[in-house]
Amino acid sequence: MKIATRIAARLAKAAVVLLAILVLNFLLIHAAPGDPAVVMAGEAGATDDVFLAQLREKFGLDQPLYMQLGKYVWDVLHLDLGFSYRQQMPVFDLLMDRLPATLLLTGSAFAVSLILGVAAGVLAASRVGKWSDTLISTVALLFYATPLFWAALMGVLLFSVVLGWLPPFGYETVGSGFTGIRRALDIAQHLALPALSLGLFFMAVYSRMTRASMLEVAQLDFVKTARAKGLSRAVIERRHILRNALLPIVTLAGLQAGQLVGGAVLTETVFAWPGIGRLMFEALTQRDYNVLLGVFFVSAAMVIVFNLITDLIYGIVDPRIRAQ
Amino acid sequence: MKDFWHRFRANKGGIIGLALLAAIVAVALLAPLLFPGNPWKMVARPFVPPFEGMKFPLGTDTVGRNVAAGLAYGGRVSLLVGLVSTLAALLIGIPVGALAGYFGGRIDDLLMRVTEFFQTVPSFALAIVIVAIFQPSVVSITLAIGIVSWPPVARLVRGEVMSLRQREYIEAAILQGLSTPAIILRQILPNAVSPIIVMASLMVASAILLESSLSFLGLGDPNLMSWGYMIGAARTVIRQAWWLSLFPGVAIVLTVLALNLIGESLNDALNPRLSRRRS
Amino acid sequence: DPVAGGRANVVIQPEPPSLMLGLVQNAPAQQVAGNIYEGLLRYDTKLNPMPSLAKSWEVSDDGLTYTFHLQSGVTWHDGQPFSADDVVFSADVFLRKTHPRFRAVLDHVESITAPDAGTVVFRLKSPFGPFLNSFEVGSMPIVPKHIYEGTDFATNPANNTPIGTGPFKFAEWVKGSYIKLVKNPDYWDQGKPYLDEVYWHVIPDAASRAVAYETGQVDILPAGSIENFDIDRVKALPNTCITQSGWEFFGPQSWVWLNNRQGPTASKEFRQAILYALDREFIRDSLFNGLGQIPNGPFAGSTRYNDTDLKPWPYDPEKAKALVKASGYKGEVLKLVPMPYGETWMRLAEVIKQNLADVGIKVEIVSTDVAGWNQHLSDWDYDLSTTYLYQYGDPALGVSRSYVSGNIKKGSPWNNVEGYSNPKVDALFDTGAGTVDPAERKAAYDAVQKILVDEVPNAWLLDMGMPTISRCSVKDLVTTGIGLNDGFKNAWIQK
Amino acid sequence: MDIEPTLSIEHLTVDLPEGADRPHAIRDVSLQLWPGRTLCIVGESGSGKSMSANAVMGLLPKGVSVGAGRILFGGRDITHLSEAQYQELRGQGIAMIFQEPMTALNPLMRIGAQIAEVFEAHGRLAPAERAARALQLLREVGIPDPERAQFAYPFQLSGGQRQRVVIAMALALEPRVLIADEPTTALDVTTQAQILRLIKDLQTRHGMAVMFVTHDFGVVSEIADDVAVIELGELVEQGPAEKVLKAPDHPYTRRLIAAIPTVEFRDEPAREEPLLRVRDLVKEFRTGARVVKASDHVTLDLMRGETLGIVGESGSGKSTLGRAIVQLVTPDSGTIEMDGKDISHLRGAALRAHRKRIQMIFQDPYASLNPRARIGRILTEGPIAHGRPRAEAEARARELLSLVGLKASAMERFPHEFSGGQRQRIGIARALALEPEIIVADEAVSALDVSVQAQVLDLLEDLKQRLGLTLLFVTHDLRVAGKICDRIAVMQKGRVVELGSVEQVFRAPREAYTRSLLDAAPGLEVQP
Ligand SMILES: Nc1ncnc2c1ncn2[C@@H]1O[C@H](COP(=O)(O)OP(=O)(O)OP(=O)(O)O)[C@@H](O)[C@H]1O
Ligand SMILES: Nc1ncnc2c1ncn2[C@@H]1O[C@H](COP(=O)(O)OP(=O)(O)OP(=O)(O)O)[C@@H](O)[C@H]1O
Ligand SMILES: [Mg+2]
Ligand SMILES: [Mg+2]
Repeated sequence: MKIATRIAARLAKAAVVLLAILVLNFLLIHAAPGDPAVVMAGEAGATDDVFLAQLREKFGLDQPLYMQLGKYVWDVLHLDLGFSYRQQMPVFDLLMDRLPATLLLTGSAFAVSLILGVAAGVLAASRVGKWSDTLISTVALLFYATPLFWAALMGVLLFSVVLGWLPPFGYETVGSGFTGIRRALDIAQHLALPALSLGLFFMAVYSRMTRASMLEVAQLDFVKTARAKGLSRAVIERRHILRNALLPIVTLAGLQAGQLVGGAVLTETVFAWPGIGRLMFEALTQRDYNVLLGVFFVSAAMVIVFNLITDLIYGIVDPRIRAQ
Repeated sequence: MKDFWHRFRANKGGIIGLALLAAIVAVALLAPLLFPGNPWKMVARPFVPPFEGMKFPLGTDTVGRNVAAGLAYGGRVSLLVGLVSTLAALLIGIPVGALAGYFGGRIDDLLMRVTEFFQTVPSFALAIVIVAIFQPSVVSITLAIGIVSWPPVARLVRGEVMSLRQREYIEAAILQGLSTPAIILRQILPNAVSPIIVMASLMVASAILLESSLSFLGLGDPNLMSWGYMIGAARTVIRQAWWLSLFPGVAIVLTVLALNLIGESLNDALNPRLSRRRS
Repeated sequence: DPVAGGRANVVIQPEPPSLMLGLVQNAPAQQVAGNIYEGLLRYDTKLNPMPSLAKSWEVSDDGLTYTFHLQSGVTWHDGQPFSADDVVFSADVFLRKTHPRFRAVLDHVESITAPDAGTVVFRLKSPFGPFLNSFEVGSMPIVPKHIYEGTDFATNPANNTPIGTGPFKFAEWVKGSYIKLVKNPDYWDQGKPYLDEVYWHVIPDAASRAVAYETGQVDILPAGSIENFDIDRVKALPNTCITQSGWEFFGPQSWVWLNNRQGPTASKEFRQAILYALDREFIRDSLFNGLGQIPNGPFAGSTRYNDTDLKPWPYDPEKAKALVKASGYKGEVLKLVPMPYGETWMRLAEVIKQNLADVGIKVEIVSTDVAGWNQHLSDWDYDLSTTYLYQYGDPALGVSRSYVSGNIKKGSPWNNVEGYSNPKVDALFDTGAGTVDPAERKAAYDAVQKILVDEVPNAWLLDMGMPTISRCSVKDLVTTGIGLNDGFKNAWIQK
Repeated sequence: MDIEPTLSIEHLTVDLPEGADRPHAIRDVSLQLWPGRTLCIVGESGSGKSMSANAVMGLLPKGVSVGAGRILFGGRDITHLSEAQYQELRGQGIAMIFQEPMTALNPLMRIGAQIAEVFEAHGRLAPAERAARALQLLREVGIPDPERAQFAYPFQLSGGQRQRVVIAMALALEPRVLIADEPTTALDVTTQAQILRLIKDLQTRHGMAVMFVTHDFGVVSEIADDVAVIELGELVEQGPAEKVLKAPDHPYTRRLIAAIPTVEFRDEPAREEPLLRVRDLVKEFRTGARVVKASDHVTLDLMRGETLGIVGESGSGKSTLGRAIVQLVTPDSGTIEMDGKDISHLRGAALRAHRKRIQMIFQDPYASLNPRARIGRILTEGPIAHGRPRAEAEARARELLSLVGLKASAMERFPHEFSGGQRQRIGIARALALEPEIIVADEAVSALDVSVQAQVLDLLEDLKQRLGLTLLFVTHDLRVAGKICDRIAVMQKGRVVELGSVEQVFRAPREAYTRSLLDAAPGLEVQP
């Protein structure tokens, strides 16, 4: 009961933020120089006034800005994200087309980075000061300092071009006609490089954070209590230190899971991944306002959803939060 | 101070980072002396491989520009953008965080909503949009990076201020009749400076990464040579001329690495939990 | 001999917004949809008209009446019969509303009629020299009347499943990924096409496109789909053929826009200085991989009436410096707004900047995306810019638009953006367009070229070489002057 | 005695890492723990009490190690055991309780499980029995409603209850030695008394040897059989409690015992007009759904020139009252009048101007001085904010420093360059800098060692006389209150339940609550 009201309150707050995002983004994006009608006219290879006027009318650009904004907000409130004239389809459908690819990419990058990162961090923390700690910490630091796009490029160079192990880009082998498990495997192959290069950075983040958090928790009083009980190191590490050390990681993971959705622009561009990050970048260069706004809207909504999920998980992990 | 330096020195990584950064800064500052003229000048035939002669130790690029010169000048841009955008982020984040943390209540609520707003919009995407809107230039890039990176500062400062505000010496200052601005500026903020410095050093690193990502996407300042630009431009010739993407990439990694090492050492040296022990 | 069967994998870049060619005519849309829709004519590499939906045609002696006889047995992809009514509807109703370039042609047209189901007659108001060049599929795609009549063209749901008469039918479009066309079994040209299906792969990154070819994922790289730097390496791969043919009709020419209205570029000496200062050979060789010709004037080499006797402008920085001085240039910083069409064009801007710096001209590059660039040009907010434009084989279609004063209008990056205005030039272009007599036309255009080359309204860079790269086993890919835009009609794959 | 000691520390030296304030935490210390007896280790902060305890447990912090000597337990030297051997020993041979009950338990584990874990660690009992035994232990240490409590998380228990859980864990395997490092310092007097009783009780029942670390002589007198006194790592005196407390040999011990505050009854000063009147003061705190009445219609008068003590258990609202008077908290209702003027509704500049009339001395000498400000600035910025010229303020600051017994050169130094007692003097000087009429001292000496505490109390008394100050003295320590106050107000749950002269409150408490406080205060002796 109480949880339900809390979620409702959070959602209400989130809705306000979302609405603010909508309005501000709308104004921001419309502040961009470049008239979408001119862009489309430009692409057509020729223009005249009639054509521009037609396009403007089609986009609703002949209306004053506040009218456009009002209409947009009104439509969004009715779950209508508008129409992409550039792509000739409703924005909502477009996003739903692209979202699965993004979720697959970022989801697997997220899972891989979280699992490997935390594992590496735990290993490093339990060997603190030894060579394996130094190795893990150094590698993590290196990953941390490496620009994502550069890692992606080098990955393609090595694994696709030189070694030929993995496909360099794309979501699946086009026109292969694969179905079922064969198709899943094919997609997995395509997924490997982008997910890995996207995950590297976060893996580094998680391992560093896990290590630091573990070491910090190890200083806490209750760990001393646990040692005074005569518990073995392994049990102390697993049962007492790790569980407590995971709390800040849950927060971070939640924050990042949300950001990942909108944050894969670079990876999607390098790997020709048909997700919404790339869609966003294309929409920006084409001044496809509705799509751009839609992407922002969806990714912001994702952030909010993930924050909510984080809160819930946090509540499960930490009884203190649950009781509040 | 001596104490601080002592603790800082205790961390080998910090010293390595400092030396590395000093070297990078030196090269960047001395670029006009090392490579007179400008880095855009086409000085030789395109695609001279590296290590072939003393003249172009790191080779030349697609149109015959000296890669070494590009690296040196690129360092200036990266460091400058990193530094200034971090300052911009601090300039936004510190006041917001300080006000929210000190006054709490409704002001806190409002400011945190705004912060939340900026954290809810995917930051890289927002940076792209901002740069595209204002057209790519150092100013817009720096601004964009500043705008998307202040929320963590605000949150950090808010937390620090909130906890410092409860400290007895702040209450003492209130009782002494000091004005609110004086308390925030002279009592609270100086004591929040350590974590801010640590965060700032790491922010410079991520700003450099962000700048390079933007440049890579073609959203760099076209009049300034930068590492991200070099990689972005080299990407299409990665097969013919591996060195064109490798060297600037390594430069970024080293700079970011150095800053991170320094940041970590600073953290060790400035962290009050480690530096002041009370039993 | 051609054998039937097989599949072509082609790169498409960027992803077209729509395949309804009547609504969208940008280059990628033409490349894909040119195989779905058809025009009345095609053009060979010498720009001579060839039959397409029209099997034959006559022009009256006064040059005012054009009569087209249509192929028989043509059906739309949905099985409906094709007739002259479709042509009249397309030209007179649909394209008039949607196709700005064709609308300009329609200005010369008095009436379009279909005396019978197999004949269409165009009557002109006055003679229009290049009229016969206006019937290619991108310039005048024929769309199905039975689907569009009486509807709102832009929102007609059929736009998502385009229906044409062409050799291939639309099958599937996974946005962001690929477009699939399949063989039209009922194609009017018996036995064609040979291929079973054509996949157009959307790969947004140029380097990835090159890799796609290398790893065998695609077989055909249309011009512009990989970076010029990659051409040499890709070209050298086994079983790889390259051709520069197939672009004669478009004849793209690249130049530097010079804002004639204001600033230093308003001075003729200064503009001439720029043309002397640009090292165009270096630009061609290092940026465009040695492809293309350096033009001597505003007419591309493949465009009719190109004056081959014009004196070339050499690279001469010293002369440029002198002219800069003579122009009274005081060190103003010029704003260069480069065309953001990929790395080559960015490099080009950097080289231009450096070339000009070498003769003492200060340039600042303003970086924008496509939209911003369009805006800058449409608003005349620039000093220098780069571009390339198609010439459609005829000066009246593709050249005059950039130089006649009647075309100085804000709002388009494709007209007389530089703001050059010379009544003599206007008159000569009018003369050239308003007659069908080749000799008369040549005289007018020769005179125009003399004037323009002296006044340098724009700094012509390059008649662009447009290489199409493909596996050698793909035969007869480029057979006409519009190349890939209707390329798969004849193409076949050697087993 | 011919029985063997359970545990014997022989010539133990514990080395500190380089850069510490001294080379050894303890040096050449020898102690014996006997079955059924409690050895109290006393000494001032930093003297090495905890290190001795930790050394026995093998839980010395990083960088700190046993330099010399032996610790004999069950006949073998345990100073050089491997980690695995120590694990074996901890919990079943020797168990330990720590000072901070609030943080000594894993916040994410149910307490029943945390107790059962001890059996698991040593492979005792079948898994099913462990929970049952844990429940039994909870019952034994007196946790209310143990059936429910075993599934509680630590945050759901009070400090005293948590300490009981820790004790239950320590006793789970009936160890032969129990080490308690200040186990009650963080607790209320009443809770402390319960815990002390519990430990004593369990000790007799199980016949353990107990090593009890404390700095509080009251606690020592309550539970010690034997006492060892440590000064700066050196054992200066040890022996039976009677002997050490009543007839100490070593001057350090004597000094420590002399510094214990003793209750002094003084004549109530002639009643004057009250300087400050608190009327019906109400302050509620809301955290989530919980509402705490920190101040519940408090009414009292503060007479000019008197010292009024506020005593009561933790959370009874003492600080809230003090802070409301200095206007660090805004009351929900009620008034505070000074010289007949309501001051509780002053805001902005008027409030800032008023502030100089009432000042405060804070509890924590470390936390109440801005670590980045020189003493000079700390002492002058208040007066300067009130419009004094800088030079004058600085001259005054130097006077104040000498008044509180510090050299004028202190002006140039930073707080961390002073000891705790010195810092508290600086805090007092700061409070005096604005020449206030009233000073509120909130636990002003609670964080100090007894000897320092005595000095600071003397100083306060002296200043009060010389400057004619009025003092509101908030403390939880009845002995301190008894030593310095004229009158005492006893608070419970936000209300003042008793208010009277020290003599009346101590000798003839009217309220049962006051009596229970007096009874629980360890070592409080009131001459009847
Ligand atoms: N981890 C550590 N590293 C270095 N020195 C330490 C460490 N812990 C304590 N010390 C030092 O060891 C000495 C003895 O400390 P210990 O904790 O035993 O004091 P204590 O008597 O328990 O004091 P308190 O009453 O304040 O708890 C002190 O000088 C202290 O500064
Ligand atoms: N800022 C606050 N927010 C919420 N609750 C508070 C706040 N300050 C005090 N309380 C609550 O008010 C009650 C009285 O607190 P107060 O600090 O006055 O007690 P105290 O008698 O000084 O206790 P102690 O001896 O522990 O210092 C406590 O229950 C406390 O938890
Ligand atoms: Mg201790
Ligand atoms: Mg208190």
